[in-house]
This record gives sequence, structure tokens and C-alpha cells, in this order.
Amino acid sequence: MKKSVKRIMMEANFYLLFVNLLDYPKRAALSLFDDFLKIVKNSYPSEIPKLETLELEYTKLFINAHPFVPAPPFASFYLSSGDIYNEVENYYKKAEYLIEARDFPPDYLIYELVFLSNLLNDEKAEIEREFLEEHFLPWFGKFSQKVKESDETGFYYFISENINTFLKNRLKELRNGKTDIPS
Amino acid sequence: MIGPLYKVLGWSHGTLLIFAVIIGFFFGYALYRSGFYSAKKLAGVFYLYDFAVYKVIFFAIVVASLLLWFFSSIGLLKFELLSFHPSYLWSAAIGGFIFGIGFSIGGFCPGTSLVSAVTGSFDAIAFFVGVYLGIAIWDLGYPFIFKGLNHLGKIEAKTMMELWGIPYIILIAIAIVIVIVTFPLVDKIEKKNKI
Amino acid sequence: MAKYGMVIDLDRCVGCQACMVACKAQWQTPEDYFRTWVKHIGPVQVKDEMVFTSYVGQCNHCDNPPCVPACPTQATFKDTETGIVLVDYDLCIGCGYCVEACPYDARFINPVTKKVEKCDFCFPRLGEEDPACVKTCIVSAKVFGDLENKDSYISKKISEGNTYVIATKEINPGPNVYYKGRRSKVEAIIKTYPPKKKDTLPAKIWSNILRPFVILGAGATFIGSLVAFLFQINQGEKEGEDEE
Amino acid sequence: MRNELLEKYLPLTPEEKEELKSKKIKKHDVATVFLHWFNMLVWLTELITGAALIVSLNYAFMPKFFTKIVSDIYGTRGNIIRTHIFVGVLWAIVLTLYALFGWRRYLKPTLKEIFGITKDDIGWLKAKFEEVVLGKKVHYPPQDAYNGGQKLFAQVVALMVPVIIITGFIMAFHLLSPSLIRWAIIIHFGAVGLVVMGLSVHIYMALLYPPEQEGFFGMIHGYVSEYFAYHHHYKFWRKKKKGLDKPEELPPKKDLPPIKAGIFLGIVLFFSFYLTGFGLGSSGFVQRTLVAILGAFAPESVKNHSYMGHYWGVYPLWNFLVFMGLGVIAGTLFAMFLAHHKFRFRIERGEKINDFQRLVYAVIGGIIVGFATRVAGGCTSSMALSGGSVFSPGGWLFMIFLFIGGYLGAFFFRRLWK
Amino acid sequence: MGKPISRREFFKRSLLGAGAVGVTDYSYVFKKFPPGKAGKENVELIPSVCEMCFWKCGIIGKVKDGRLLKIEGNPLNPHNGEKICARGNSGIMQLYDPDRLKYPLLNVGERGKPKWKRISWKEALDTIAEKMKEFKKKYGARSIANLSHGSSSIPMRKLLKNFGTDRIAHASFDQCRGNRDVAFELTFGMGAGSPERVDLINAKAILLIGSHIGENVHTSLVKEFIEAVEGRKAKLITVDPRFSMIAGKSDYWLPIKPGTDTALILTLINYIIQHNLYDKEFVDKYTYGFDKLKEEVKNYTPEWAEKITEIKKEIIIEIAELFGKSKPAVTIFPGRQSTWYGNDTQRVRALAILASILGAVGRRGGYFFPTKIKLKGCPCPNKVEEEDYLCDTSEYPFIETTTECIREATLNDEVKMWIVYGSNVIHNTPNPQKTIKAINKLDFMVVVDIKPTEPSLYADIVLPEATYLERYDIPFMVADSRTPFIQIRRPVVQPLYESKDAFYIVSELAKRLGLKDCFPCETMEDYLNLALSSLGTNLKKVEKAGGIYRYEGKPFLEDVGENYRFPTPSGKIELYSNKLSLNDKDPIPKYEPVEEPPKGWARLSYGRSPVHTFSRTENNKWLHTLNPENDLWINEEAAKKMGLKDGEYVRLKNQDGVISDPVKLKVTPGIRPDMVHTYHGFGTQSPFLRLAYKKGMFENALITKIKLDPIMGGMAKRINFVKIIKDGKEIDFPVIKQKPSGFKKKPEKEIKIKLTAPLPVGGGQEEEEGGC
Repeated sequence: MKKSVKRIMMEANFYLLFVNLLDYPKRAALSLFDDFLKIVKNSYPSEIPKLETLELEYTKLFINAHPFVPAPPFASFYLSSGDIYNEVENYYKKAEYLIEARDFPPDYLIYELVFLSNLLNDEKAEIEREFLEEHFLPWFGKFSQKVKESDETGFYYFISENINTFLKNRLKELRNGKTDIPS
Repeated sequence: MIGPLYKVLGWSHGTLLIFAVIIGFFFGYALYRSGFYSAKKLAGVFYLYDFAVYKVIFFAIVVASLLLWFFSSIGLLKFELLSFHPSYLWSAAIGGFIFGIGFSIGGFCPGTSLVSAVTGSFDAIAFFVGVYLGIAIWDLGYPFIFKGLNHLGKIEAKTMMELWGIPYIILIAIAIVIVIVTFPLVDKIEKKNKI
Repeated sequence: MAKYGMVIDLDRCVGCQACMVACKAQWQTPEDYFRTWVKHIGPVQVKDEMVFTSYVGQCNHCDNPPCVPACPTQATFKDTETGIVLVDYDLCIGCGYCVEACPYDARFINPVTKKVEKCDFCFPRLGEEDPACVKTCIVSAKVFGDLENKDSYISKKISEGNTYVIATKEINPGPNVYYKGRRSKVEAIIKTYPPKKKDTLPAKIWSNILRPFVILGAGATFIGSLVAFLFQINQGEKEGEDEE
Repeated sequence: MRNELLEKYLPLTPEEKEELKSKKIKKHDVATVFLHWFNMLVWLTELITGAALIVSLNYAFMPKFFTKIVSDIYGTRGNIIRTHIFVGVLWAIVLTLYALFGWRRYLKPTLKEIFGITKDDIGWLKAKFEEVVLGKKVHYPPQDAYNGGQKLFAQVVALMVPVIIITGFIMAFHLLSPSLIRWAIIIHFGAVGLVVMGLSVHIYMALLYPPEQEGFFGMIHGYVSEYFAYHHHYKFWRKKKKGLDKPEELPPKKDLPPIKAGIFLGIVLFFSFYLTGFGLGSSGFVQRTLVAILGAFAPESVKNHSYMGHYWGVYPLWNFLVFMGLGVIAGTLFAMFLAHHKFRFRIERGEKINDFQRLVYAVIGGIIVGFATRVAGGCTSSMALSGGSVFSPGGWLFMIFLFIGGYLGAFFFRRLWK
Repeated sequence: MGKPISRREFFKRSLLGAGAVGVTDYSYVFKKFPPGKAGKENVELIPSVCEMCFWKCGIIGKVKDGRLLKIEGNPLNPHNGEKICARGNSGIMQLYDPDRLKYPLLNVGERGKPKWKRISWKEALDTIAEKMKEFKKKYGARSIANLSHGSSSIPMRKLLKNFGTDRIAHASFDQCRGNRDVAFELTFGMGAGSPERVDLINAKAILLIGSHIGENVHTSLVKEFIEAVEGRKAKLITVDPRFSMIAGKSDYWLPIKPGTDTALILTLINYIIQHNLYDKEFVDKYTYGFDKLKEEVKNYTPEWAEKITEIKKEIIIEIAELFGKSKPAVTIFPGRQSTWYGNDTQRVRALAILASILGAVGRRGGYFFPTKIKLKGCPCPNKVEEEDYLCDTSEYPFIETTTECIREATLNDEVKMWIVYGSNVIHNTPNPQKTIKAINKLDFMVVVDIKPTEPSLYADIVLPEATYLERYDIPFMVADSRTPFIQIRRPVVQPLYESKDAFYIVSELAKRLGLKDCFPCETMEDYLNLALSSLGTNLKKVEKAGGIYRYEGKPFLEDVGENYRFPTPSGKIELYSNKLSLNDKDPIPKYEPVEEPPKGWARLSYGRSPVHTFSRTENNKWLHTLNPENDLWINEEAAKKMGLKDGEYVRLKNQDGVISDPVKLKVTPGIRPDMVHTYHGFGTQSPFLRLAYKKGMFENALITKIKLDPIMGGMAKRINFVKIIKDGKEIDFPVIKQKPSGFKKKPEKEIKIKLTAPLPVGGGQEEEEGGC
């Protein structure tokens, strides 16, 4: 059946692009890499590693590794203040969302990015700004730093660092009131 | 530290606002000390008896562009991260023209009228109120009459370097030549129409 | 009206630290801060007897708690109905005077909220269920109840005898957490972790120098003005004539 | 009136007394009066809420029933501390503004006065001591605008106020470490205690002590009778009479030559780019303040307005250009201050038109310019200056057409300025 | 809306255009929620069973919106009730541990230095099944071995037995309670049970040898033990060279010389027989070989025992008298970890014999009988018989398959594939180097666990298992209880990541190995319903009843009938063991002296920390902060002579020259001068444990000399001797002549407290009416 316009609108937003790139590497997701370059206005120095090497790298960085997961994609690992799960779920509730997927703890990187993409679609700029400023960017910066320390290919560090800078600008635009997709 | 610091270092919005006040402070100081608190001096450029406005603006552009060019060439400033006004050529032209007329009548521009109003000039206050009215007219009329008038003649290029491929330093050189040529000329005109 | 207290049976306690974890799980206290603690003592020779026990401690909700007067804004107070020493978090400015004043080290400044945190006998759970530590204590060494009502289980357990409090002649704020069991164990605890009188320098300076100075000064000037005013009244109104 | 009175303090003949009593002399100017009573209000609330906050045995100032009453008024004790902090912050802001803007005119002379302790002041204090405590008849040496006691109290207040503010901020916002907060508490209480000591004498002297009656009303409308001034503050009276108290008039500075002004403006522009990445701008200030004002009345319609909606964002005033505008105002004031220019209400116009016409044309010019900034998307500072320096095509085009429009306009409206 | 949508236009084209078809749709993550009606506010209470250790206490998970908030005890559980220990409380940290295994991983690097590639479950299980079939064809089914531990490994063992291999070793046999169960099998025909079947509540006297209850926390056992001793005032005799926590609560503390426990027990037996303190009527009716026993033990006199065990003979006599007086309500605690000096099965048999002659079997206060009921399960019989042990039983007649046998078999190429299920074989078996050597010879290795432990370093495929809070498990029948019951483990939260429960793994493998008919049930719930149907109930009903199904127990002789036949060859309690004599082992336990530490050396003993289940809980953030490292107990007098101070860090060197990590000293009078003691399970070498890595001393490294128990091959580990190394210098232990001792607890002065009286004020002075 033909995808509804809403669907297309929902799909066409940069957070979802980041989700695809930061989730387990799949050929379809990698094809979006050049769109990613366009958004973050940057060019990838060397050519993109093969899918197999990326799969190994992703598992080593984010799933399980020897000696331990260097960059666990969970907010509670980087934020030390109090009960992070409550904090995150309060944000979801505030934006009138209830987290359905339970195969990851609520502070999972992919869930938070999907949440941001929903906020963008429903134009809840205020909550998006607050979520970025108070919760997401503080830990994503540290996460990307951890990725830098152990990412041999440099591919995932490139992605996380550019997303980090991009989202910082996004936050500035949000503060200056420009709620549309940044130019 | 590589400029622009706000974007590279990712300052928080609050820090940006503090710097906005500081920059505004020196901007106001510069405008005042340049004598732009008096409408007579400002309007002089159009009535040929005091070209201070022309000289100050042009010289400021030359100095600023020289510094910008120098810093970005030695890598201390990422020129592409500066924020540029989107280039709507036709709108700029029409806007500029109307602006000129208003300037010659009122004797102020929004910034200098604020400076002069603060120093107690009633006509500056009147002008400032007028600016509010002008903008209000535009805002309220925008959806019906003026929709799109501000987005005419859009071009992609953000700077002339992009547009014509002329390097930055060459453009600055041209500006300097203009300054060298026009400043003495303007002094002569000024002396002639001294009031 | 009630006065809640606790009895910790040192003979029963095996030092398994389940209470510490249950408390942390309930109140999410930050990293290595605990509202209740289990400190192992021994085996050590006390008089002619070998003692291996654990000092299970927490806020004793004393009858005249030294922490209450130490708190300038009276953020911490002894709740009259339940006798539990609580903290009003609006008023707490995180100065830590109470932390210093507590002879049992039962308080700490929570680095996240920057305010004081202590055991409050699981105050929010008070009506429905026992405090988390009492409920999970494997050997039921911890008993919680109302000391004032005579036929409560806790009063019976105390009146059985051999019940002591961690207090000394000099420092006895009237703690409401009793320690039951062999005397040698309680003595070992008091020897290793005696209740301490700690006074911070600012508190000392305040109580010995600044406060008397302020009260005397303000008092003197106030009374001085009053006396002058009375003096002036009975002298009668000499309307503005100039004294040469 | 004998002029040797101007030299030395002499006892007055009754007629001289009558003469002096009838005349008025200015003792406090408007700002000081406003500040005094504002301060009185703040201290009243802060002392009440503060005292109501400190209730524990080791610290309490006031008896139990007092704290009971106050906490009943405020409902929960949480409200007391919130009010205390809010009023404290407000007080701190007003004082800093007063210190910043009123430095040359008010603060500096007053401080010089307060801390200028002379032999007479000490003499006055000694005499006061003897009179009150030992009951001896004493003769007071001539005094300045503030006598010895008032100077002493003023010094205490001047020193203690910043201490109270800083320690207050440390406590209210849990700054740095708990141990620092502990010290802040006792210093805060000590400082307030000191001030309260002086306050009770100050209140007694001003309110109840008959000879100072006039001084009290002096603080309301700013004037006292010459006789009061002569008798109580002879040196101040003498200085006032001899007209010595005018702040010395510095010669006004001339404007900077255009080249130097251009360099200075150029540097400012460069730093704006270097620090924030944005150029200068002032039309944005007007646009956003307008949107804020309209938004106050009809927030929904402004928020979703096709054009104004852009500027709503998080909050229209919470923006770079708005704060730059505030900076411009501050910068202008400071420039006036440094250039020793006086604040003059004036209207500038060409000879041929009268003031009213000038105002009308100014408004018309403003409307045209305002409208033009929306069409072009900026004004001289943002399009011409900032745009020009990065050589944005729009910027230069705007400047060129500006001059064209300007000369055209000048041709038709030369009557206004020639 | 006038907002410029050109940007979005741009995205749409790119996202839809270039291969967007493969882009996953993430709309499943969130559900739009009408304002105000936020998620469920109330907190659900879900009963389940804890697995932080193997004791299986009943727990309740407080869950809100599918997220676990807190774990508490299940009041309906007859054993632990609302009580759970420190580890039970901190289960939540294991659930949300970022280092957990999340997806099946294939090691594409080399063994020991893994490079893991995430693979799907289908691919992982296909490969494993292929390999198993291939090895079965080439080397026979028994070339596949399984080393497992924990309740969830039972379905896997069932599968392997149906597949035809029986090389299944669980660490608890040869490392822990193997020899205790064998000893009880030989004496009573049934093991000691887990939880131990001792009727503590009704006991008047309890003998505790070498077991440190309280520091070793098994919730219901500790609860009942303390209730008996403190509540019911039973007399407790603790025999332990170290003054353990429970010794502090006992009436008699006997600091026995290590290795001489059997001598003490046999002396007690002899004294009781000589002075007719034994239960004549019970002995005649239910025991076999009493005369032979009487003959054997006749020269174990208290005087002799005093010299050997260094326990005063008066105390020994007093204890014997006490037992005589309070029989049959005497509990001789069987202990749990009992592989100490190499001849441990005989020692435990001596304990069993002592209990039997006191008549404390099947009677209140003594041992009681289990009550098992048959539950339907897998239909087809095992392809391999239980008894057909593969290890040569000539030398160790009653050995079950142990890790040691499998290691040996692998080294001589009999085993090609290991399936390590929930057991850290490298860490829990002595001589880890040998295990690694064996692993490297393997063709294929599979590890199933919840966290990447050392074995997963060498695994070819790692499978993530769901934690106990996320899975169903086989019904736990607690038969060893006076009030037997069955409890159900139920998932408290949905399994995180792609972890699967044991049944899914086993039933999928069964499909691929053609054993599907043996595993007809599709999911564990079906299996549970099948099992519970044999009791006439189903899963729903039991869960509604709080996850517990109680059935009627027959624990004592009076229940099973007076002329009960014990399941032993003689049908009676075999004081004289026929099986042992058949295998020419001593039918009646004899005391064999144990090798003493040479001059200057001390014996290294180890025990458990109340807060850890060895390495499994070390990485748990909360537990770690409670007890981050172990410390070394050393005698006060010896330390003074050696110039060592409390809290200092020293190293240990064992007789084979292995030097340990630094360990903190705990100087205390509560331990004999000729031995040192520490907690096991610290200083893990596995870098996987982010917090626990290299914290405390890994004492397993020091245990290089092991002695296999002659009867069942259990590994005795307390026969290693150590010296102290401080700043590089070796320090000898001084020889301190120990006078025979034995401490009796002085009765406490009864001090009545009137509540109204002023509170008793401490401070150390003698206060008549109060106390300190």
C-alpha cells in the first residue's frame, strides 16, 4: 500500500537518519551515509569501510567486547545523577509518549533518537530543546569521546562527533527560535 | 582558539547573550564617539556637508574584512562557519533604495536612532517609534500584501567570492582603492558645502 | 501520637549487609553513600571474652537530637506525631552543620541534590509496611515499632532486658535505636565507634564569639535607644530649642 | 546674614535663627531618597523573613511566637525562604545597577563623604559618648553632611552590604562546597547583626530623637531648613552656601575623527564575528521587541503568524540581537559619561522647519526605514556593515541603492536640512 | 504553514530514493499517549524466584510500566518469606548491567583474543547443531562435553543426555558438596539435600563443624539457624580454627587444630558408646554394624583426642554428655563445602554415624526425609544411564563426572567440543592453566551465559541467556523441607536485547538435532503447564496463588511408618558400609593424620563473603561497594612477632613458589596462629569485570597442590601452605605452642530494663542497673 504522507513526513527527518546510522550497520542504512554528509556539511576523509568490518567494529564498540564494552550506548552509564531511567521516562511522558519497546532500557541511544525524531515531527520544539540541553547532549558528548578512544576505523567516531556538533548547532537554532529544519 | 568561538566551543545560549551585551556595549560606544548621536551629522552625507557616515562605514568595512581575511588565512577563524545573510538580491536593492529615502527624511537609521534617543533627542525617539510602526505595517500586512517581497532574486552564493570566484583579498584591495580614491574627493565636496 | 524506634538484636545479627542494599534499592542513594551501615568489628578480645559483631547503625532519631539546634534554618526537625527526625528539603541549604553535629555520622550531603540525606525510618512507607531494612533482615534482628505503646512488640523486646543504647556519659542525646545482646558486643562497638562530639570551627566561632557579640550589641543599642527615648519622654518635649 | 558665619560656627542671634529657619536647603537628591526607602522596604522583609528562618536554638534571634506568626503568614516555611531569596536577588540587582550607573554622580561622592573621617567626627563621637553615658554637658564640633555617628553607621552598612549579598548567594544556590556554605552562614548572620545594631540607633535618632526630626523629613522630600543644616551640619551648610559642592565640571570631549571611528567600529565588527559568528545588527532588536509586545496581547496568533512566528522561537526577547540592543544603550550611556557630555533633551532640525514638522518627518522617515529593513532583511549595521565586510552580494547591493535612494531623497527633501 | 519545507523535501527524496526500502521502521518504539492518561501509575507485584545464588529464595518484583523498580522477598514462600539477602536485593543491577551479553556472537578472531561478530540466533543454532552432528558422526556422541552450573542448565543436560553424551560435570560436585552427598548416600542411602534437611527449630543441641553460617548466607538456613540458637536457645557447638561470626553466637567454640576434625568426632562417638549415652532402641532397630563400630572406635579416648586436636578433654566430655542428654533432638550439621584436606568423605560419614547413634535421624530436631513427587516431563528416556560414569571409577568408586575428568579426556583427544553453560570453569577450578590448555585443544566451544566471563574469551560462539528476572524455568520442587512446595520462576520483565531463556535454546537445538519428539513443548510455559497438570493444577492458578504450590510432606519416621527401610544395601543405616568394603575402602571412618604446615609456613584457608556469590556478583555495583576486596585474617600474636600491622598490604607465597596479588591484613586474636583465612571469589583476573578487576587477592592461584578424595575424587584445597612477603622480604610464621583450649560462653547477667527508667548510659563503666 502506498505510504501515507504522514509516514513520508515522519521518515524524512534527520534524527531518523542518525538512528539508522547509529543502529546496527545494515547495507540500506549505509546507503544514507552521503545524505548524512550533506547535512553535517562535512566530507569523510577516507572511503567508507566494508559492511563486515563495520559490523565487527559496531559489536566491539557498543555490544560486547574484550575487556568490556568501551562505549555502552546508554545514558545512565555517562550520567551519574540519580535515577536516570525515571528522568528519561518523565521526558517521554511530558511529550505524551509511552515507551512501548522494552527490549532495551529506556535510556538506550536509539530510543532517545527516535524520541527526538517524534518531537521534531510533532513540532514540540520546546521539549526538544530541553531534552537536548538538559539530558541528551551532556551524555552524548562523553559517549562520542569514548567512541573516539576505541574506534579503530574512525568511522563511528566520525558519525558520532558530527552528530554531536550538528545537534549542538541544532540546539542553538532552537534557542534562537528557528524551529524548522536548519539550513 | 579557532573562531567563531560560540560555534566551535559550543557555548551555551546564556554565554552567547552575555557576549551579545558586551559587543553591543562597544558598538554603542563606537557609534556615540563617532558623533552619530546627532541627526545633523548623519544626514550630512546626503546633503553633502558631512560625509562622516560614508567614511566611517567604508573604513569599518575595510578594517573588518582585512582582519577577517587575515585570521581565516592563518587558520584562527573558520570563515565558512560565520553566519551569512541569505542573498535576496532584488529585495536588498528595493529595500536599500526605500531605506535611503527614509534615511534622508528621518536623518537616522534604526541603530543610530536608538543611540541618539538615549542621549535625549526627541526627534530620534520619534524616528524610533516610526521604525516600530514601519515594521508593524510590514508584519501585519505580510500575509496579505507583502508575502514573498523579501525573498526576491534568491541566489545560492553567500559571498561575492562564491559568486564570481574572486578571492577575498582581491575584493578587499578593490575596496581599499575605492577608499583611497573617494575620500579626498569627498573631503573637497564637504568643504564646498560647509554649512 | 507515637515515638517510633528500633531495636537491633546484635546476638541475632550475622552482618550480612542485606539491610544496606535494600535501603539503597529503595531510595537510590548515590554511589558509595548509605543511610544505614554495617561495620564489622572484631574478632577482638573484650575483657576475657572474644567478640565478633557488626555495628548496624543509622539515624537514631534521638529525643534531643544535637543536629536539630545545629541547623540554622531548622530544616531538620523532630516530627512531634511520630518522633522521627525529618528534613524539610525546601529549607535545607546544604551547609552540613547537622552532618558535623550528629554524634553517629548518620547524615551525609548528597552530591547530586547538594542537600542533606539521612534515614527517616522509610517515612513515606510508614503506614503500609515496615522500613525496607527491617523487612529484608534475614534473621529479624531489626525490630521497628512505636516505643510509647507498651504492648507493641518492640516494647516487649526491650523490656526483656540486656538492651543498651550507644551513648556515653558525656554524649547521650537520647537515641531511640536500642542494641540488644551481650554487653561485650555493645562495649566493643562503643570502643571502636564511640559517639563523637564534633564541633566545626565556624559553629564554634559562631556560638562563642559572633552570636554573643551580635545579641549583646543589638540588645545594647536597642535598650540604649529605648532608655534614651524614655529619658527623653519624661524630660518633656523641648521643642527644637538649640542647646548652645 | 553675617558672612563671618560662613567662616566659623558662631552662636546665632534669634533673628538670624528665624531667617535661617525660613529658608530651605537641599540635602538629599532624588536617587538617594528612592534608594533609601527601597532599601528600608527590602531590609524590612529580609529581616522579618530571615529572622523567621533562623529558629534553631543555636542561632535564633527572635522568640518562638514571632517565627510562628511569620510562618503562618507565609503558609509553608518553604515560602519564607523562597521570598527571602527572591527579595535578596532583587535587592542585589538594584544595588548593582545603582552602583554601575550612579557611580560618578551619587556613589562616589557619598562614599568619599562617608569614609572621610576627620578630627571633628571623632570629637563628635567622644562628645556624644560623654553626653549620653556620663551625662556631661558637651559641645559638639562642627559636622559634615553626615555627623560622626551617621558616618560610622554608613561605613558599617557600606562594608557589610556586599558581604551579605555574596554570602547570601553562596547559601541560596549551594555554591561550591558545604564547608564554604557553613562559613557563609555565620558571616551572613554576623554582618546582619552588625547592621541591625547600627539600625536601631539610626531608627531611634531619625524617628524619635526630637532634634533630628527635620532630618527625617529631609529624607522624604530631600530638603531641610537652613537652620537645621547650620546647627547640625555646619560644614555641609558652609560648603553648600559657598557653592563648593558642585561636582567639578570636566571639559566635554570632541567626537572621534571618522577614520579613527571607522577603525574602532571595524575592530568591534571583527570581534563580533570572531566571538559569536554573527555580525552586528539593530533592526532585529526592534522586530523582536515588537513581536514580544504583540505577543503579550495575542500570543497564539503571533506564535503561529506566518512571518512573526519565526521570531517567536523559545521566547522572542531571549535572543542575541535583543541583548545587543541593551548593550548599545549601556555603551552609549558610558560613552556619554566618559566624554563628559550632559544629558540634554533636544530636537535637531534644519533651520527652515519648526520642531513639530521635524517630529512629523522623523516619524515618516522612521516608518519608511522600518519598512525597508523588513524588505531588505536588515539595516545599515547588519546589511551594509556586517554584510559588506564579508562581501555578501546582498550587503553591497543594499549599500549602493541606499546611497542612490538617499541622494534622490535629499534632492526632494533638502528643505528639511539645508 | 509558511515554514520552508524545502529541506524536508530534500530529505524525502534521499531517504525514499536511494535504497530506503531496507531502512528499518522505528515507529514501534513509542506509542502516542493522550495527555493526562500517562502510563499505569500503580506498581505491579510479580512473584518469581531469585538466582543470585542457587538457594532459590522466593522474590517479588515491583514493576511499573514494564520496568523493574525494586526486588523484595515473597511473603508466601514458606522458607525465606519476605526476607532476601544482600545479593537478592541487588538483582536489579544484574538486569540493567551495560556489560551484559546482548546478541549471539561469533568469534572471528583467534581464541583468547576474540573479535566478535553479531550473528542471528538462527545462524548460531544452525552452526552448533551442524558441529554436534558432525562430531557425533566422526567421534561419537560422547565427544561433546558440558560443564554447567545453575538451574537453567538442566534442560541443556536433558538434551545432551538424549543426544547420547553423559560427559556432564557441574562444578558443585567435585568442588563443593559432592563428598558430603556421597557420604550420606553410603550411610543413609540419600544425600544431605539442598537446603540441608535439618530440623533446627526443634533441636536442643547443634554441632557445627567448619561451616561459617552467617558469613555464608543461605537465607532460609541462616534464618532458621539463628531462630534455633537465639530464639529457642538451643546449645550450639562450633568447631572452627577461626572465630567465625557463628562461633561468636555459639555456647562452645572449639578452635580445633586443622585436619583433626575426624579424630574429635570419633572420640565423641566412642565416649557416647562407652557411657551408654547412645539411643539403644533406635540403634538396634535401624542401624547395621554397631558392634563393628564399637570395636573400631574403642581407643579414641578424650585424653588422646586432647593431644591430637588441642581441645581440652573436659570440654569434649562435656559436649558428649550434652549430646547424650539432649538426644534425639540433636542436629549434626552436615556442612556444605567440605572438600578440605583430602579424606573428607570419611569425615562426613563419621558425622552421619554420630547422628545415627544418637537416634537423630527421622526424628524432630535431627535429620528428616525428603518428600518427592513425580512431575511429568520429557517423554523419552535418556539414551544414557545415569550410573554409566565415564571417568574410570576404579580409583574413585563413587566419582561422578567432574571437571577434572573432562579436562583429562579433552587433553587426550577424547572430547572435541565443550558446551559451557553458566559456569566460569577457568575461575572456579584449581589449576586454571590446565583448563586453558585443554580448551585450546578443542575443535569447537560454545558458551552460554548472561555476562562475558573468561570462558567466553575462548568460545567460538557465545549465546546470551536471559537473566533470572526475564525467563521462565523448570518448576523448582523444594522436596528437602518439612513443608515441601513447588515454586515457579516467572519473567518479571520482558527479556532485554535478544537474550533468550534456556528452553528456547534447547528446543531450537532439539528441532535441528531431530530430538523434537523429546521436547514436544513449544515454550517453557507449556512445559510448566504439563508438569503442573500432574498435580491437577496449571500455571495460571499457581501464579495467582503467589507462584507457590504446597503439597503435604512426610519428613519424620512417624510419617513414613516405624519400620521404614533405608535405601541402603542393608535396608538400614550403614554404620559399617557394605559398598565401601566391596570397593576395599575403610567401611568405618578412621582418623588419618593430615600433612602439617612445615616450620615457618601457615595453612591457607578460605571461605565465603556474605555479600558475593564468588565472581558472579563482583561486577554488581552495589555489592562491590559493600565489600570491594577480601582481607587476610592473621593471628594477633603471630603478627606481632612478624612485625605486621593491621591494614598493611602484603603478598603471599605458596609452597610451589606462586606469589599472590597484594592483600590487606586483618590482625585478630580470632584465628589460630598456624593458619590464615581469606574470602574466596576476589581479585578476578577477568578484565571483563569493570569494577572488580584486580581488586583483592585471587587466592585460587595459590591453590596449586590438590588432593583427590579417595572415595569420590573431590578436590581438597586446604592443603596449601603460605608465607608472608612484605616489601619483597619473606617472613616466616613463628611457632606458637597452642595450649589445648575450648571456650564456653559465660551466661549473661540478666539486666531487666524498666522502660520508664532513665535510659542505660554506656561508656564502659560498670553500671549496676543499666549497661553501656
